[in-house]
Amino acid sequence: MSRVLMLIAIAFGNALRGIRRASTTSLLAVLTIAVVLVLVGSAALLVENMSGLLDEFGAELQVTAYLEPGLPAEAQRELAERVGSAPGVEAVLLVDEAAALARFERIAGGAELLAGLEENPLPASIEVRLRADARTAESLAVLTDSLEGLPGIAELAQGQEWIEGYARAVALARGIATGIGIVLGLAALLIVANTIRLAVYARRDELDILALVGASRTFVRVPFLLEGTIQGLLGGLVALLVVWGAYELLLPQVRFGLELVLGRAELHFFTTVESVRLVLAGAGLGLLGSMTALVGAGSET
Amino acid sequence: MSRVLMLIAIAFGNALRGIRRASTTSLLAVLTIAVVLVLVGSAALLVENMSGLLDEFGAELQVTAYLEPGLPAEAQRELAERVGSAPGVEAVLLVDEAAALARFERIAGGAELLAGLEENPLPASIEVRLRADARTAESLAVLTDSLEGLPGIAELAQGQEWIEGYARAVALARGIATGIGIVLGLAALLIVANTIRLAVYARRDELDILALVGASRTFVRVPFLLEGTIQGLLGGLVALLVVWGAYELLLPQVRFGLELVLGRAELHFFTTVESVRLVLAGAGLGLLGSMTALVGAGSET
Amino acid sequence: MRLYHVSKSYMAGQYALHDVSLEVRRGEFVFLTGPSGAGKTTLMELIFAAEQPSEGQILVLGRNVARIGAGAIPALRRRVGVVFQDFKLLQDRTVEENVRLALDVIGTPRREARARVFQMLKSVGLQHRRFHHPLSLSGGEQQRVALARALVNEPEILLADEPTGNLDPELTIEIMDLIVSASTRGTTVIVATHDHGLIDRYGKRVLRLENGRVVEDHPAASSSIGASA
Amino acid sequence: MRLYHVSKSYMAGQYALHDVSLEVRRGEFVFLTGPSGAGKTTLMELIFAAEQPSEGQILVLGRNVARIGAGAIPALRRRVGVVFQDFKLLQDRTVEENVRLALDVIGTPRREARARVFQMLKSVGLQHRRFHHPLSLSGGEQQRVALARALVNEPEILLADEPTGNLDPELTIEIMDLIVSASTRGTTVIVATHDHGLIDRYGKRVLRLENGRVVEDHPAASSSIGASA
Ligand SMILES: Nc1ncnc2c1ncn2[C@@H]1O[C@H](COP(=O)(O)OP(=O)(O)OP(=O)(O)O)[C@@H](O)[C@H]1O
Ligand SMILES: Nc1ncnc2c1ncn2[C@@H]1O[C@H](COP(=O)(O)OP(=O)(O)OP(=O)(O)O)[C@@H](O)[C@H]1O
Ligand SMILES: [Mg+2]
Ligand SMILES: [Mg+2]
Repeated sequence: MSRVLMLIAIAFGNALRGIRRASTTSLLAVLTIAVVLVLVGSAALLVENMSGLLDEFGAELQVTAYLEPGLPAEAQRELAERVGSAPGVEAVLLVDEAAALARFERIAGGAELLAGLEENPLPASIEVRLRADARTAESLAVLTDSLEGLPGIAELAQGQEWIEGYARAVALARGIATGIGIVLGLAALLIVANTIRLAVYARRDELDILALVGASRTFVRVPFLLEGTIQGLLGGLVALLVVWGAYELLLPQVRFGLELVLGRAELHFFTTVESVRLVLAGAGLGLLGSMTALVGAGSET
Repeated sequence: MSRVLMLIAIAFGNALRGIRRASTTSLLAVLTIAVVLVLVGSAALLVENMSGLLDEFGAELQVTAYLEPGLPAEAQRELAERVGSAPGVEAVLLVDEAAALARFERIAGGAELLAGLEENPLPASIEVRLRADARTAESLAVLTDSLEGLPGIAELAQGQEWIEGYARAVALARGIATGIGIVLGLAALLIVANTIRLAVYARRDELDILALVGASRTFVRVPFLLEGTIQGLLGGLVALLVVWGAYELLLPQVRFGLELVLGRAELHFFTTVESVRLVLAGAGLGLLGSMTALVGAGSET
Repeated sequence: MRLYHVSKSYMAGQYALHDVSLEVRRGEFVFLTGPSGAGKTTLMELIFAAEQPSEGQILVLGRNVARIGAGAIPALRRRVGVVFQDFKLLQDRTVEENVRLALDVIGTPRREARARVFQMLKSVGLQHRRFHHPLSLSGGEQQRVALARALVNEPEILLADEPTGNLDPELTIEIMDLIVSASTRGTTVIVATHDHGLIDRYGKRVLRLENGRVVEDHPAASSSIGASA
Repeated sequence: MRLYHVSKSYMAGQYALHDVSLEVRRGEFVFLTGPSGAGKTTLMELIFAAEQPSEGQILVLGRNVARIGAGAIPALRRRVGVVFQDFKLLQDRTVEENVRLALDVIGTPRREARARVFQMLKSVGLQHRRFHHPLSLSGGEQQRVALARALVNEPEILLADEPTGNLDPELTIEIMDLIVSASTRGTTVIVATHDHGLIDRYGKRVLRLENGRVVEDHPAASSSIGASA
């Protein structure tokens, strides 16, 4: 039992010594993992904030229910409440005839158009904002079905095309993000595996000599695996710091640019959980990388 | 003289032998460079096609010049021709009063709004499409100045906000692309330099022994630099093939997705010049990488 | 230790060892000699399972090395100490750590290991060098570190390939005495050497190889009988 | 070749060489001997500009090696052949390519180089091994390849560190004869060795080092006078 503990202690000692001594190879491996994870991290941050913006954008999509003319204000409010409790609805806004007129007059040329009319021709309406998960063609169909039956509603301006376009844009963005994720992930794994493999290759003597003095495969390999994991962890930490630094540095400019173009810019950094995940991804890459490196080295030993 | 030629021949021989013999390290280096360039290449392709789409989108931006009421058709046409020759103008479209009415009636609810009116209240207009290079706030100002002086034009709906928004979007996209380019380029250089450095490190004996038999720095270094360049070239070629393969494979889906969302999808692969540039970028990375690798190795020799 | 009709050929038609049969008893001391390229190192590599024989069977410590599985090799090697012709020291570890390797692989507690390593280094005269790295040692010093590593875990078999090739005559005697004393404590010893003075001095059994064949098997002056190792 | 009060210290207070002054004439043959760690290899490394002396001046082939610029070292080394104690062969090149290295660095045309390498390998008895890699050679064979590389470009100085440590007595004589014949053709030779039989046999000048100091400088039996190398 104490032999086993001793062997574990020796393995850890060897791993740490490996990192300290083979400083050139270790440093290069850590640096490469860090660079790779900076790419992965930036891409993740970009995609996440993009999808955040997409969400906000989607919040503007709405269904407008035009009400029958002459409906009393009381009935309009009741109707609005009922609509508010329909499936997929996030919020409703009641726009009565006067408000609709005021709005129309604010549109360029609108006032002139209506100048000749004695009576307000604009109907009251209820604007329905959809929940994020309900911004799909299917949910919309369910909603409109349930609204169409309500008395007092004259017509639904569904924005069907808009919603479908939006849903497709979201799907496309998600597809692109997934594609980038897969490509970057594979690239990261390949690069890290290659790097650790080269680092192990530079120390192939060590593998040989350990085998010659009767070290078991486990004794030889575990320190290298630990070393790779620790390198990955360090690389992940460095990457997190770099991405965070870049984020803090670039935030003002990017926010300014986005506000100009989109009118708003709710940007945010990784949450703690996401940050930890990035660092752990580094450790995982390091472990996987050193595993593949040793698979190759096995044939030579 | 023949000594020098001999030395050059030997350097080339050594470089090629280096690649053949140190097959493990070479293969890993080529692979890593290829992976890095696949990332760079994909990003470049994405950015290029994106900016193509942005261009097409920009083609829709236009300035509308409302004409004074009662202008005879003949005068309207003449005016349209004069506007067409103004600076920055790509094309003009004359929309007379009848066409404007027809358009308005097609908008939901438009027909009802106008139902009570006896006379068509809508003015004729000239829609001006801008050349790609004139879609900036400055060019627009020049254009509007020259248009405002023309007799017969009542008002300019400049689309100033739109144009500015578009110009900012283009600038933002270009900024993001540049940012991605810089980050990816630096990452590529770092990763490739690290990889080649590790590959050189794995063969540090060779550097030492060559120095011991009286090889000059040049004799030792040139083969390594050539080797790095050739590895980079090979990596670039592999990357080009992979990106091309992925492009051909994914083209149908992506085109379908884009057509759904944007209504059109003019996608294209790299031109020959751009392809060559990608491969040369690989060679350059390889050369730079091995140069930095040897700078580090120099201290040990 | 027994070899039955062992041959080793690295290239078709060329034998590094050819039909070698021999027996070495437990605790026996054997000098292996012969010209350069005769097959001395190859013979040791076969015993050590660093190479597989092309033909024949090899029995070492009760195991048939010719058919040993990769998983069983480490256990065998821990019972065999080896001094390689090119030392095979780890350049990025100190002398102490290099010697301790042989104890680390069997999980010896750190404190005990350090004490034993110190004693071992003392007996090869290098205790003052224990925190240095092999690269900063002279040829003869490296050779002694290699021997220390081979002996520190009191192996049942010691294979020493030219263990005094880089040592001066006085040190050679010291080191050989160390090896002989290990053998009197029961370790089976095979020493490859070109030094005829050494062979004459100790009067042990001498195996002479030439072109991969045993051409001479001269018994020890005072033969000690034991079981086959 | 002249050394003036040369000292080399790797660690403060400890001298690998201490106040060594000596002169070796052009074409002279010197045996360097002394116990393990005496400083023999260190002395050669200083002459070869692989290490810088801590104190003193070293004149080799008309150059002060103690103050030589990094750019001038390759030119010096091309005129000096060295056999290292650990051979320093490139594992990923064949025997022929290893030996040819010494000719490649001076830009010898390939055809001429191959012919000279073949002759050289023949004289150390390894022409049949020229397309093999060092790892597949025995210790003694590798040692001879290292010597072949050191001699192939007919250097003005040959530094051989234990060049026969892995050779059997017959081969040792053959190889030493080869070195001696290079010296009679004008090459200045320094051979470090522990083999007293060898020293006695050739009756050349003997320098004995102990703890970094020259404790004996025994002139050759038949002294040949020449200019300082
Ligand atoms: N890996 C190998 N591949 C091919 N040939 C080999 C290999 N190892 C050894 N040989 C050859 O087998 C023969 C015996 O080699 P070995 O190393 O056993 O000789 P040795 O008796 O130890 O010689 P030395 O005294 O010079 O060390 C030699 O001719 C050698 O070249
Ligand atoms: N790079 C170094 N760093 C520290 N000490 C060193 C270094 N190289 C040599 N020494 C020490 O200097 C002393 C002389 O070493 P050197 O290699 O010259 O001995 P040597 O006479 O060649 O011995 P041997 O016959 O064993 O090869 C030794 O004690 C050695 O440990
Ligand atoms: Mg041998
Ligand atoms: Mg020495």
